[in-house]
Amino acid sequence: MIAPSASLLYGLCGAVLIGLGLYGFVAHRRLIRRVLAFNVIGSGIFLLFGASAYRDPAAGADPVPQAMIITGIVVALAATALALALIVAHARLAQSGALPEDETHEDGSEDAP
Amino acid sequence: MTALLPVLILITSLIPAIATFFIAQENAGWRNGLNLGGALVKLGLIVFMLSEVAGGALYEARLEFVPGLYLLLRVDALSLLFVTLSAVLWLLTTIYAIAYFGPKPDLSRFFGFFSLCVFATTGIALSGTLVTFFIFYELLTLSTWPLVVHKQDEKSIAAGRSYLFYALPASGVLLIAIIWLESATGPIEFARAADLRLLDDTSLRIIFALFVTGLGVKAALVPLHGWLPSAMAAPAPVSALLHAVAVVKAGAFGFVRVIYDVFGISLVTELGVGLPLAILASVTIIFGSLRALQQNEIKKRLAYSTVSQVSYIILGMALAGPYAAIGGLAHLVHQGLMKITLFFCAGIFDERAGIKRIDQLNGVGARMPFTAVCFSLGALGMIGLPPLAGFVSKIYIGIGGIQSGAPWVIGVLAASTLLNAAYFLPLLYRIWFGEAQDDSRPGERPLGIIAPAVITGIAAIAVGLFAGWDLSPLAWATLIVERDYWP
Amino acid sequence: MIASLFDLTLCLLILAVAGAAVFGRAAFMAVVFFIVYGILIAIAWLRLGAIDVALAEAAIGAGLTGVLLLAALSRIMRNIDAPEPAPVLEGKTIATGLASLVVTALVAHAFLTLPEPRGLQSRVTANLADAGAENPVTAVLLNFRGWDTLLESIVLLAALLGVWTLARDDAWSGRAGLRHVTRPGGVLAQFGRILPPIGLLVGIYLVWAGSKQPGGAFQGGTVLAAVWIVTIMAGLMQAPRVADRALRAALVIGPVIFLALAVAGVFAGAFLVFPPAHAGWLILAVEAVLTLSIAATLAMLIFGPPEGEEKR
Amino acid sequence: MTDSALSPAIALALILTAPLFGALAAMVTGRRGAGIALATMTATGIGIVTLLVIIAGDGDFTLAIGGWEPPLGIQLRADGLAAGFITTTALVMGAILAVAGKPFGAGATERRGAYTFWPLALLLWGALNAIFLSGDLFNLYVGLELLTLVAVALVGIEGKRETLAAALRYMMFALMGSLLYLLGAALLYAAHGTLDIALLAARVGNAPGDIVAAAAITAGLAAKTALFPFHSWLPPAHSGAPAPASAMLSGLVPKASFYILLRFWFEAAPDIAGTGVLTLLGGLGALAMIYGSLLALHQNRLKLIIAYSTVAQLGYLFFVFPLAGGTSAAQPWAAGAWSGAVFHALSHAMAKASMFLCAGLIIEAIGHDRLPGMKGIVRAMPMTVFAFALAAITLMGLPPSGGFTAKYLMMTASFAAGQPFWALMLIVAGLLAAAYLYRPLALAFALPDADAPVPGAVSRARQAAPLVLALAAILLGILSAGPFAFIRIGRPGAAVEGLE
Repeated sequence: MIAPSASLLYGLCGAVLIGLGLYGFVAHRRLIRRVLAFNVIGSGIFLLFGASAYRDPAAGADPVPQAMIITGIVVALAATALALALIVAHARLAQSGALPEDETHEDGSEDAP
Repeated sequence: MTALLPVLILITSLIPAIATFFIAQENAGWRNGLNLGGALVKLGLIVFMLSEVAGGALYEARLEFVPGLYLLLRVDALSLLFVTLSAVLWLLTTIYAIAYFGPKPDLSRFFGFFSLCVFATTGIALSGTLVTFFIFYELLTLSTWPLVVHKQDEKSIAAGRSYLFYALPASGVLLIAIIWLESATGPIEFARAADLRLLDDTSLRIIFALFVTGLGVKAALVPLHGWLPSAMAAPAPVSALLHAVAVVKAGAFGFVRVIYDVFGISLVTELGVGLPLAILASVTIIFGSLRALQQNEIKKRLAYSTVSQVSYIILGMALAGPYAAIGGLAHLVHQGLMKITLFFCAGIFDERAGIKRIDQLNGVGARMPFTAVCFSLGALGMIGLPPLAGFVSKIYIGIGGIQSGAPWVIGVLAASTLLNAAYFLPLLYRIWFGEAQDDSRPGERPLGIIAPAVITGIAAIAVGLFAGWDLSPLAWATLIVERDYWP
Repeated sequence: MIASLFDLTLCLLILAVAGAAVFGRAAFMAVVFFIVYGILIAIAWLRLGAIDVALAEAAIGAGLTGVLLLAALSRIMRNIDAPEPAPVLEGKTIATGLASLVVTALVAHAFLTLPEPRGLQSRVTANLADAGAENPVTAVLLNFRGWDTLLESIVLLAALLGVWTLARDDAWSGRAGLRHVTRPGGVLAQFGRILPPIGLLVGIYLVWAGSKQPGGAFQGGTVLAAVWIVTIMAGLMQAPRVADRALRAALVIGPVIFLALAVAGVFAGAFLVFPPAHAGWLILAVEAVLTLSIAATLAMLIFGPPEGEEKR
Repeated sequence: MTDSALSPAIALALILTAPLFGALAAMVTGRRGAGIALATMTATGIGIVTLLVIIAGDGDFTLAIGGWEPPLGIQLRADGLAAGFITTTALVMGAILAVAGKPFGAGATERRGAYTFWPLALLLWGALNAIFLSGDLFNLYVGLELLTLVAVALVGIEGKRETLAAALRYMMFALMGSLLYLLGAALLYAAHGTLDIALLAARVGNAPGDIVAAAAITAGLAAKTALFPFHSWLPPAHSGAPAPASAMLSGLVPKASFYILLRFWFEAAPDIAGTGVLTLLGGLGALAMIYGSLLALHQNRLKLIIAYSTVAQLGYLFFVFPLAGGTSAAQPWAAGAWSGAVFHALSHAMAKASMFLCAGLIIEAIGHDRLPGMKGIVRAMPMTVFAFALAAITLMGLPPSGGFTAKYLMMTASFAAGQPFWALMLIVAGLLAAAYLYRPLALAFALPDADAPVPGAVSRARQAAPLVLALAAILLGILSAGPFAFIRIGRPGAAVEGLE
């Protein structure tokens, strides 16, 4: 049996993941990196949620959050798929992997097509 | 029946308004029939109600929206005064407009909005609560705009813009005043004195000022009058509507309601807000006359004359005494009759002879005798030549001024009379004694264009000459004041 | 009992890999790290006693999402994998970092101060007998919160429709995705011959087992989708046309039957009710058709919109 | 089982599933989208009428899905508020789909745009209905995601570079919003073991977890409602989509996230609300109102004006938070800001959808939506211009429209609560709306240039659709007594007593 403090550990890990992903989501200009960061935040939230559902070892893991998390994972996948397809289609027309307002060409290293 | 009548009176304008929009341009017969029919039916209903209300009957109709927000139509002597005026003038203006436009385009749009304006005005007249008043007041603003821009040229569009630029903020101010008041007292019905004392004096004074601002635009109170002269770009029937049937009258009527039925004479006196308003009205009277003097265009001169004349009504109300009130109320009708005559005639001059400026009037008396006579009657009435209508109003307001301890009003009236004479007499001189530039005789036809002018011209004399008659505007104003305000 | 050293190591590893995925300069490496990250998270789920979630995370979170990211990356960048510009320590970056720290702190604080757990374990167990599935997670997914799952299966279709709106107009009648050419006899082709039978078995087992043990429509559907994708990439099959009626029928059959069952339930007592007497086979049936639709949808999501011949 | 127990379930089942069935059918059949939409409308319409009759007669009710009561299962709740939004949505969708038949009509072969539009539109409808009826925060999350993905897809449906950029920008905000909402929901479940709104109401307190959760949910939903400063995605997204899609996106979609906010603050967590956060929300709304209006004034394309107007109009929905309460409940005539906000949301939905449909018809007639091109359009399409003007009256909050009723209710509450600032903002908002809507209207009424191309013909039947919507928005004002009483059926206690 896993210790309650382990659920604590994973929960805190989830909290840090949320922060990490948040930083990536805001700081990155390339959309594909932002989508990746979105998935990191998402799994961080799920981990936090799952850990909270496992705080009572006597009762075992609460299946309801697990079901919600599975639903959440699928929903996140759907969103990721659409976002990525949009990014690809946009990049094909705009020759850029970033939104117009985020484009930088100072060092020429921002997404080439 | 008591709830049905006011609704019926409203519907007589609403149905033509809505139906006209769907009538094809070519179908003049239906359109004219509908609008004239509506006006006639309405007049019939009013005549019936006049006799009933004189006998003390009361009509009420109510439509609930949400708590605190309901429409109340209520017919009292004051609303009948206004509704009668607008109904009579609507009929005459419709006849005039049909003849004036002839086969011009977009007439279904014009008459649709015209009837809608009258519907709104009727609603204003019959309003039993502040909110009802406001709703119809806004409707009037909106339905007037398409009429002002009817010609669709740049000048009209600019006039329309200027109109909305003044009118919409004013509505906002009015709404704030109403809701501020009602959030403390509950819905305010004209017939039931609300306890305004729930608010402190300062708030009440601010609210009164907000009312003056909100109503002042339509009533063309200086400095809120700017839209009225530029609205001259609109066709003559629209001018008649703005100056006599509906718009400025709605503003003036609002002053009557606010001073007498919302605040009440005693509170206006206690708060000391009557005097500043009287002074503002006096300034407007003098300023409008001075500006009128500077205008070369006939319609512009008439417009500034309206700015000046409407403030007689407000002055009469602000003095808060019975005689002044009678004078002001009577002037509501008198000014309407005289001013509509003048605008009818100005429209005929323009449409039939191309006369727009004052210097073109030379010798027109011989060329267009009917129009010239009517125009002269209206002008002399405006100046206040005894015993014409303008004189009657001024006398009453003057006596009222003395009664209310403001004898300086006599001075204002005298100065105004002199100025009126100064800007109208030169016109009359040119018409009758000027050297005609050409001798053509433009036809004063068809009958539909000249008859309304003749009728209103005669009426303008009659209301002065027969002011003592039981059903004269003066007598009716006296009835209102004696029965409702100084019982 | 204290968390084991394993848990601590795993957490640190997760954070390190996530950091690499977020901060890494090269996008390709970031995606690779993300896939590793997904697998580590799946292990964490095992440690948290959530085997169903672990399966879903491995198959969908790490697997499919990773494939999608890689595919998108290759389509955007082709040959160029330009590194991100070196991070500059400007005001905005610092502010973002601080904000992220604050969020982490707030969330951690909220987590640490959670009141006593009031989980629904006992309620789920108490009603499990009537739910038609022995695996409590499946019972929640399909029965207790079946409406969520029904909507979620439609969310996938919505995403697919969204992807399809991005097709080229002139390619609409064509096959989904870019046309692939695989060397006959190559590794992929060999792989593609071996994998499908095994994959099919695994996928079907996952669905069937899902009612008693961990597994279910989403996990099974993912495996089936993977099988299909590999088969097509191996050149053994061609990707379907988006206008293909059979494909479209396969896409919607799961949600349609689930919806029909939901409506039929009204006459059997409630919206979306599984009568206890029939719940077992009904749930299995719904799972079966859902698996088919999910597999088809996921595969089509990976293929992407019809793009015609690659023009470069 | 008696009939009286059966019919509520049938009504809800029709409302929830008919649009989804329709969407799936349209996805399979390809070129029959318009016909399927009609069938969907009929079925949903029957469900809605039944629902209205039931609620008006027997009051609000709840329905546990699958017979599983919360906290184990999901509970649907059908009250006046839900039914009001559902009815309005159906009306708006009906008009939109009637107009969309032509631009997205079936050709000889299946085309990408014409194919994808119908299932997306019907899914959007299904998602909205699911949201309006749901009583569970996680179920709302799934519904919201469905709605968002569909909305993003509709933004990008034209496939042009700018519209794809707009869709992507929207997507980024939406993704962030979803995550924040999800975080909040997760924390709430972790603390209270349920996400059922009614059960949460009794359990949510002032623990740190609850406060973080409420903040995250609010921020996430605000991003999806385009509240200032999360508004930048909205104008390009709403103006870039084809007009029927814009009408849904602007009229309906942001209302869903606002609706959840309303449910959350007034029903799930009424006890957390402090003056500070309420004033903050209202203040952001005021900023959105001013910012959106000023930008609308500076646009030269009709659809952009309408889109920026949405930013402004959504802004003053948020006045409900500082206003819904105070002393107004003690005063019999002050009906409260809550009803005002709901009225505003409903009338804005109809008026804004009508406006976008008008814009679409104008684009069909003249080929673009640049303002100067609209000169004199009134003679060619008087019905459309009239509809636009009526919709404008609602947006300006002039009587007798539903917008006026909303404004009156909110202003009265504002003065009664001793916070006249919001009333002044409402007046300013109305004037600014008049200013930015005046330009297209005045141009429409001007004389056309002599060399202007002759506008193409648009059938009267299609011009009627936006007119019906605009008239409905006006009628909501004239006949407000019925709707006013109706939306209060099952109205939560907090909305009556105020948040404080």
